[in-house]
Amino acid sequence: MDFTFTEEQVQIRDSLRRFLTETYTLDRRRAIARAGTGCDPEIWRQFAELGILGLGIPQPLGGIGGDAFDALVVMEELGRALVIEPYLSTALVCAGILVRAGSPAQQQLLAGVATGENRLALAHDEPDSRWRLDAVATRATRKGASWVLNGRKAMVPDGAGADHLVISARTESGVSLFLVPGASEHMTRTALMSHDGSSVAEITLEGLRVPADALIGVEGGGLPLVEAASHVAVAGLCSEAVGAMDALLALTLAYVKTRRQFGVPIGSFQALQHRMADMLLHAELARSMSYLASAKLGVRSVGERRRAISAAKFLVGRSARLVGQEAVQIHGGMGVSEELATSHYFKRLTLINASFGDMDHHLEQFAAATTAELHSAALTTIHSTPATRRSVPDSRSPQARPGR
Amino acid sequence: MDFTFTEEQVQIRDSLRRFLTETYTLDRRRAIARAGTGCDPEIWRQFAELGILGLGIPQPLGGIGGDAFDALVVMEELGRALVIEPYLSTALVCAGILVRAGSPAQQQLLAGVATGENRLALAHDEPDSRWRLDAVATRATRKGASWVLNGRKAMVPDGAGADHLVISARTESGVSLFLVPGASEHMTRTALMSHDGSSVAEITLEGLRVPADALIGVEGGGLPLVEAASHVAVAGLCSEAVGAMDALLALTLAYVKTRRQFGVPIGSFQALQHRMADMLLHAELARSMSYLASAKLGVRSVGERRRAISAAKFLVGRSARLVGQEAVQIHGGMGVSEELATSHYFKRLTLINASFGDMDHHLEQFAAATTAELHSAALTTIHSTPATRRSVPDSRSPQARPGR
Amino acid sequence: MDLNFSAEEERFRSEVRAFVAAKLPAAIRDKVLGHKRLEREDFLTWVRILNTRGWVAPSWPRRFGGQEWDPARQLILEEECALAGAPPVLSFGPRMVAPVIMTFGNQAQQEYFLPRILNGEHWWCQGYSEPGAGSDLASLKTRAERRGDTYVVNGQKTWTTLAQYADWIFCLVRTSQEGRPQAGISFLLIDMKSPGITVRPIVMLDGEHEINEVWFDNVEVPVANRIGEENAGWTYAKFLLGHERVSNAALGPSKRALRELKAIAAATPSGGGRPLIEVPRFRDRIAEVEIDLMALEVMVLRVIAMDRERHTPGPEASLLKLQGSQIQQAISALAMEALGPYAALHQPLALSAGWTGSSAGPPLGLGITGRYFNYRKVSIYAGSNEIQRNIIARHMLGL
Amino acid sequence: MDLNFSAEEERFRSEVRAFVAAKLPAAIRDKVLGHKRLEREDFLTWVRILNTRGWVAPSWPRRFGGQEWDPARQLILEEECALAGAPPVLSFGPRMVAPVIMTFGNQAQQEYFLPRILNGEHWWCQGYSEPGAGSDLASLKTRAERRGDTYVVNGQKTWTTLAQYADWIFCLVRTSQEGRPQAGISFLLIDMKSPGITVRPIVMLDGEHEINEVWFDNVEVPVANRIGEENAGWTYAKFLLGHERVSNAALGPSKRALRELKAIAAATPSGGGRPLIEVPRFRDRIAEVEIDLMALEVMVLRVIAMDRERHTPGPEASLLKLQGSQIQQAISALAMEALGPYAALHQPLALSAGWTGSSAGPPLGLGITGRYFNYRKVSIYAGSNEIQRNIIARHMLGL
Repeated sequence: MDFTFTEEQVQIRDSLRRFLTETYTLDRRRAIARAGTGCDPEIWRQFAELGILGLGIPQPLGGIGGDAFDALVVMEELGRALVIEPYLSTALVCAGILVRAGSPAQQQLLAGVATGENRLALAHDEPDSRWRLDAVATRATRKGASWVLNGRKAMVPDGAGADHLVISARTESGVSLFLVPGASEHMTRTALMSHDGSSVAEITLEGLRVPADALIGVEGGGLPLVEAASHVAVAGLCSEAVGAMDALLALTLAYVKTRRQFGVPIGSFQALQHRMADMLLHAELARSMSYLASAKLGVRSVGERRRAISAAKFLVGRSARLVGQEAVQIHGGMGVSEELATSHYFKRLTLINASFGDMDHHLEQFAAATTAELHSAALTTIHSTPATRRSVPDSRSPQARPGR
Repeated sequence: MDFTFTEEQVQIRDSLRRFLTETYTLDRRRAIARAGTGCDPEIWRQFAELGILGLGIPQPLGGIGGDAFDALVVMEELGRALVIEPYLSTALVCAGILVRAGSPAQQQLLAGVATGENRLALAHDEPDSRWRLDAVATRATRKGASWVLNGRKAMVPDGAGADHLVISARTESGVSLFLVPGASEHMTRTALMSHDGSSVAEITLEGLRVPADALIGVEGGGLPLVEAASHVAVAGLCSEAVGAMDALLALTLAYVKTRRQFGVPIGSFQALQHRMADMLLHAELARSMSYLASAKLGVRSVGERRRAISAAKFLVGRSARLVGQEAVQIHGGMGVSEELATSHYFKRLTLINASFGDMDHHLEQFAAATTAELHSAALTTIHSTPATRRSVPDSRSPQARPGR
Repeated sequence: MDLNFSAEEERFRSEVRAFVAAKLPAAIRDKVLGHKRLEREDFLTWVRILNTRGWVAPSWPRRFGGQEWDPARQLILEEECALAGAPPVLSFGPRMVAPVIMTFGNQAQQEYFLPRILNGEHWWCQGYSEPGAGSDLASLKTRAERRGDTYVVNGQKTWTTLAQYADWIFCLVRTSQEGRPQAGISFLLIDMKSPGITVRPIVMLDGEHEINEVWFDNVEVPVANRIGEENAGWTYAKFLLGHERVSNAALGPSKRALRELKAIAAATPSGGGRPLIEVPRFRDRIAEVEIDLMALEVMVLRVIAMDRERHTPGPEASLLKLQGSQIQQAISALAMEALGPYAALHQPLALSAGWTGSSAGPPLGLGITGRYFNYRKVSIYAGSNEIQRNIIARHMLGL
Repeated sequence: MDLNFSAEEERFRSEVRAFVAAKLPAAIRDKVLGHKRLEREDFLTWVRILNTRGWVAPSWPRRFGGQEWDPARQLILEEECALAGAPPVLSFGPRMVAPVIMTFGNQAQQEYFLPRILNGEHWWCQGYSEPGAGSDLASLKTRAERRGDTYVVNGQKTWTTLAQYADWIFCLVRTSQEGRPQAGISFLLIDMKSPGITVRPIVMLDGEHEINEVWFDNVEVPVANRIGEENAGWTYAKFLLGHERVSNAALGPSKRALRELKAIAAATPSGGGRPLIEVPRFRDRIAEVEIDLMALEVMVLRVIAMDRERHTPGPEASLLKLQGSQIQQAISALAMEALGPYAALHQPLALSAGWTGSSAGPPLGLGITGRYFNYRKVSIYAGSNEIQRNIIARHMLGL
């Protein structure tokens, strides 16, 4: 057991935090949101320079390699600074899919991801899928040496701005993934704004034709890849939420220590003190679960991974709601104005809950994954069976560090 | 609209409260509980004298008649005084069944109920029924001019002490009710203690033979009678809970005003003040719903009645849990001792929730009853349709006052 | 004990329903039900329509143009209007400043201002809160210096709802530094067109412009526009806060929101072939808030009855505000959750009246998340829920 | 970052598991798992068994008979014992008074008392709370007057857990009225067989006798039984309260209770042919508390790691106590709810060791509701949750 971060992780954290504190001000963020693209080229370039864009990519593929806790450190900082940029989508989720299953030709893109030249987006969810990974209605049919894709993809993070898309579609043997250039004929990408300032896209595929080598991995093998990617996304979102909660709690503390009412700082009111104690408790529970989620990303047992991921997303969502709502309430009128960062944290925390499955969704997933082990004699909560207790990094997973 | 009680109701309330305050002390209550019968003959005699035992029985049948709000007034006082005696079971639930559907011969018992000579108990629930009214596995088969009953009844309030039982059993045409003397051969009544000091019974029927005229109402017509009786019971329990919450809140207020810590009364701590404000809010919401439940007892529409009854039981259960738990917590060590009334109120409030359907049960019932009206254009919550808006007393209901 | 409205009241409900069905312009109704932005003229159009029946402020005394309705009728009117999708009649004029003018104003003030509230000529806004004086109102700093027949007002008010539309503002200002903070406050009526007034928008967390800062830079206000005595404004301010009872429960708006929530949940596929409204855990939560709304409705009726009996409003209004705001927030949260991933969509352009394009996402989704964000305000404004709990503890529990 | 126990620790877990499986008497295990009353001898038997392995207080320093375990090992031991149905090793001796004796006691006290804690010869109880001094401990009134080599103690302690079994009590007593209330307190070790001590049972809300009043009527206590300096007892008392960390989270007991809850819900018909555990709304609630327990476990490990790194316990223990007690209460409530109508059954006779009859109601139902009632205590004792929130606000938030 060891809850310390490595020296490298501390370095990443400190340099990223310094950069974001100096550069990523609330006004800069507002400007990025107003631009509607959800990504500032200058910020993105600096991300590349800081090395974080290559964190999910092994060195031989042009990245710098990194494990789940490196990603956790970065995501916490992005959450703390309310970063809009599609880091998670490109550098962890999509890069992870290509690292794991991309052909050598496809993996050539990854060097560009690390340098910031290429952005990738995962076009998987559909209008009626409501976070169910297997609800893919988009179809890909073989036409000679090509595939022809028809369907609709919904709420794709960075879907309009990405240079390449990973698109899921149902083929004869199941769900398959395709790597497609962002600017393709017979594909319409409509950029939409999210309440948190980021950009999402609705994508319509009407006879989009892609070559046979656009297939990622084997035909019908898409679902496990998407599930693994969604687990990476959830762990990342949990860490982001933890960073955001840290910052929001600090803002709220600073506010109650200076804001005076009836002649005293409002932080001296016991009713507020007790509620802020609960905010801290829930923020710390969330941190605990974000650690657990990242720790479990690499275990072999899918059931164990699902349990931890869904437990973390549920609990973090609950904490995020409590901490966000209470922070706004304690700020009073200032909390509902756009002027302070408070409301922006609140909104981002709210939307994290609606991203990659909300509390209800993950409670359902957790309960389903748990039912099976009902009759096991000695139930332990973190560790489901002795055989899977050690987190053995999967050599194919994006968390492995082949370069080190 | 009128939220005042009649002069008669105020009289009932005042005289009953005076009697209980003087007589039904916590020590007296302890003694009654210790005796294990759940009913003190002297108290019961006085109930008869106060006239409350005849409240659910029309004058021509030997009672004094009364409506749902008379019953509400009495139940609130019984709740306030933590009365163990099986008043609800005999005087409202079972008397109501006989008033509504009993044969003239069976109704002869009612005069004895009003005078306190006869106690009745409803033996309906079974070991696996979990409050579902239609889950009757006990069977009654015709044998010549008799019925033979076999089965098990569970958690029957006052089941061991009652002079007569109303037993439900499945016959060829559905669920039927039978009126059976308490001391019958081939029936075993095991008295058990409840955590609130009252007496419940497990009842085993092994070839219990009853004559044809033991049938209450028509064969197969038992379920609507049991449902109406359960609605009376729920409304009564809601009122009882409101009385208990009133008393518990008053106890807690008195405690925080006198108990000192760190040199000041603990009632001056804002965190406690805010929690007690919530206790009051929830107690008042419960009172509102207990009024609604009683008001709806007499409406013709079964759907409207079910909705109101389940809504009330759910909300009152939620209030009772919050008020009970908070009262104990605020009392600290004193709250978990048997010495103060606090813990007894808490226990009774807890068990009211488990009686005639808990929160989950009634939320399910409510949602089911509500789904149908989904597409109605203008939803109003209290009033489901204009046609059923006025509570028209059902002349067959125990709430009607034929004698006036 | 009788929880029903009288036959007379039920007839009145039908009358209101028919009136609103006939007279509410469809364009306005569609904006309200579709969560689109309402403009000044939308509110005022509806006020003028209501005024044809004397329904803008029917609870006013007859001598001021009212009909002396009791709160039950007022409740029925508000509820039916809300359910049908009418814009709210804002409280600032009819239910906030008007009772103050009626009770403490002079005849000239009554004759000038009251009719103009009824006919929609004057839009009022409220100048209570300041940057340093929210819940602790007595610490306000905006000051008015007397110069002959004129006050010169300097300072800043904030959180001023829809001040951008307002013709008049009623203000608490400091006219004396002596004594307790409450002692030196006066109550002024100020023409928003006065030189020296600047209205600066405060963008709210949903991106909308609903509240403002109002700055006063040597604004001259005739002494004739002072209500009652100088330095006695705290009394009038408290009187005003003691009003606003039934509306605080937000019964009508919450019923409309519940109806909408059910419609959204019924139209939302949950996977597995069932609409979301049939998924037990979601259905349970809708059921719980519906039950809460039933209880709140009975509470409102009880409080109306209590007030009627004792002829004066009691502290129970705080229970209504507290629970009413919690229900509003609960419903708005459920509606947002029902949208699932689409909760993230922000389409500010589609909220405008001029918008002709189609919005993305589910048909009933527009404005739902924005409302969730916006509704954080309901537990903060008009006396935060912390203040309400303080009032309950002090005035109902004696703590 | 590594959330796993080491291979060494996992081997140790297997060792504990095997030991408990082999050595825990079935009769005692059945009482624990069946919620039956435990008697003095049940606790002590298990202490003696543990002592054969040096596992009564293995975190003690070696020179006092301990093994200097770190908290992780202690956690594993406690968890495995709890899961297997062993009685708890009560804190009063090994984890409360012992650290005080080790740190502030003299050699004679250490040599006399410590071995007798390990071998189960001395059962300790805690004399802190008084009727007027619960959360506000410094206001205690029990006084000790010095007469030569003896203190004469008069007063009353209360909420004294299992004092009816105890051989010794450690007490805070007032030895001076001067200065701040904290300044005049001393820490005495008192033989429960001393003349003048009366133990009076306090029946708890579940009808059980677990706590007591302890009365002191001119009880003579040798000055040699005072810990450290006269009037310096407050320091020792606070030191003691700063201990008790991992156990406060109640991880092991809650895991056992969760396992039991699932067993009850799986055995309970819900109607419609499904067991209760498959009813979504009930299954959801079990899932939520299971997730809470996962988070609490990681929190415990984090706090252990923090303490290890800074070599001193921090205020995070309050988070563990707060959340640990809430989880205990949540699980006990769910288990009671699972029983449905049978939650009402009270069968005190069936809780006795001597009982040979069968109990009524569902097989796993015995003692479940009693535990729900009894567990209201866990948010009250050992520093109420209000006190914990005060500590968090002051020491972690700087408020």
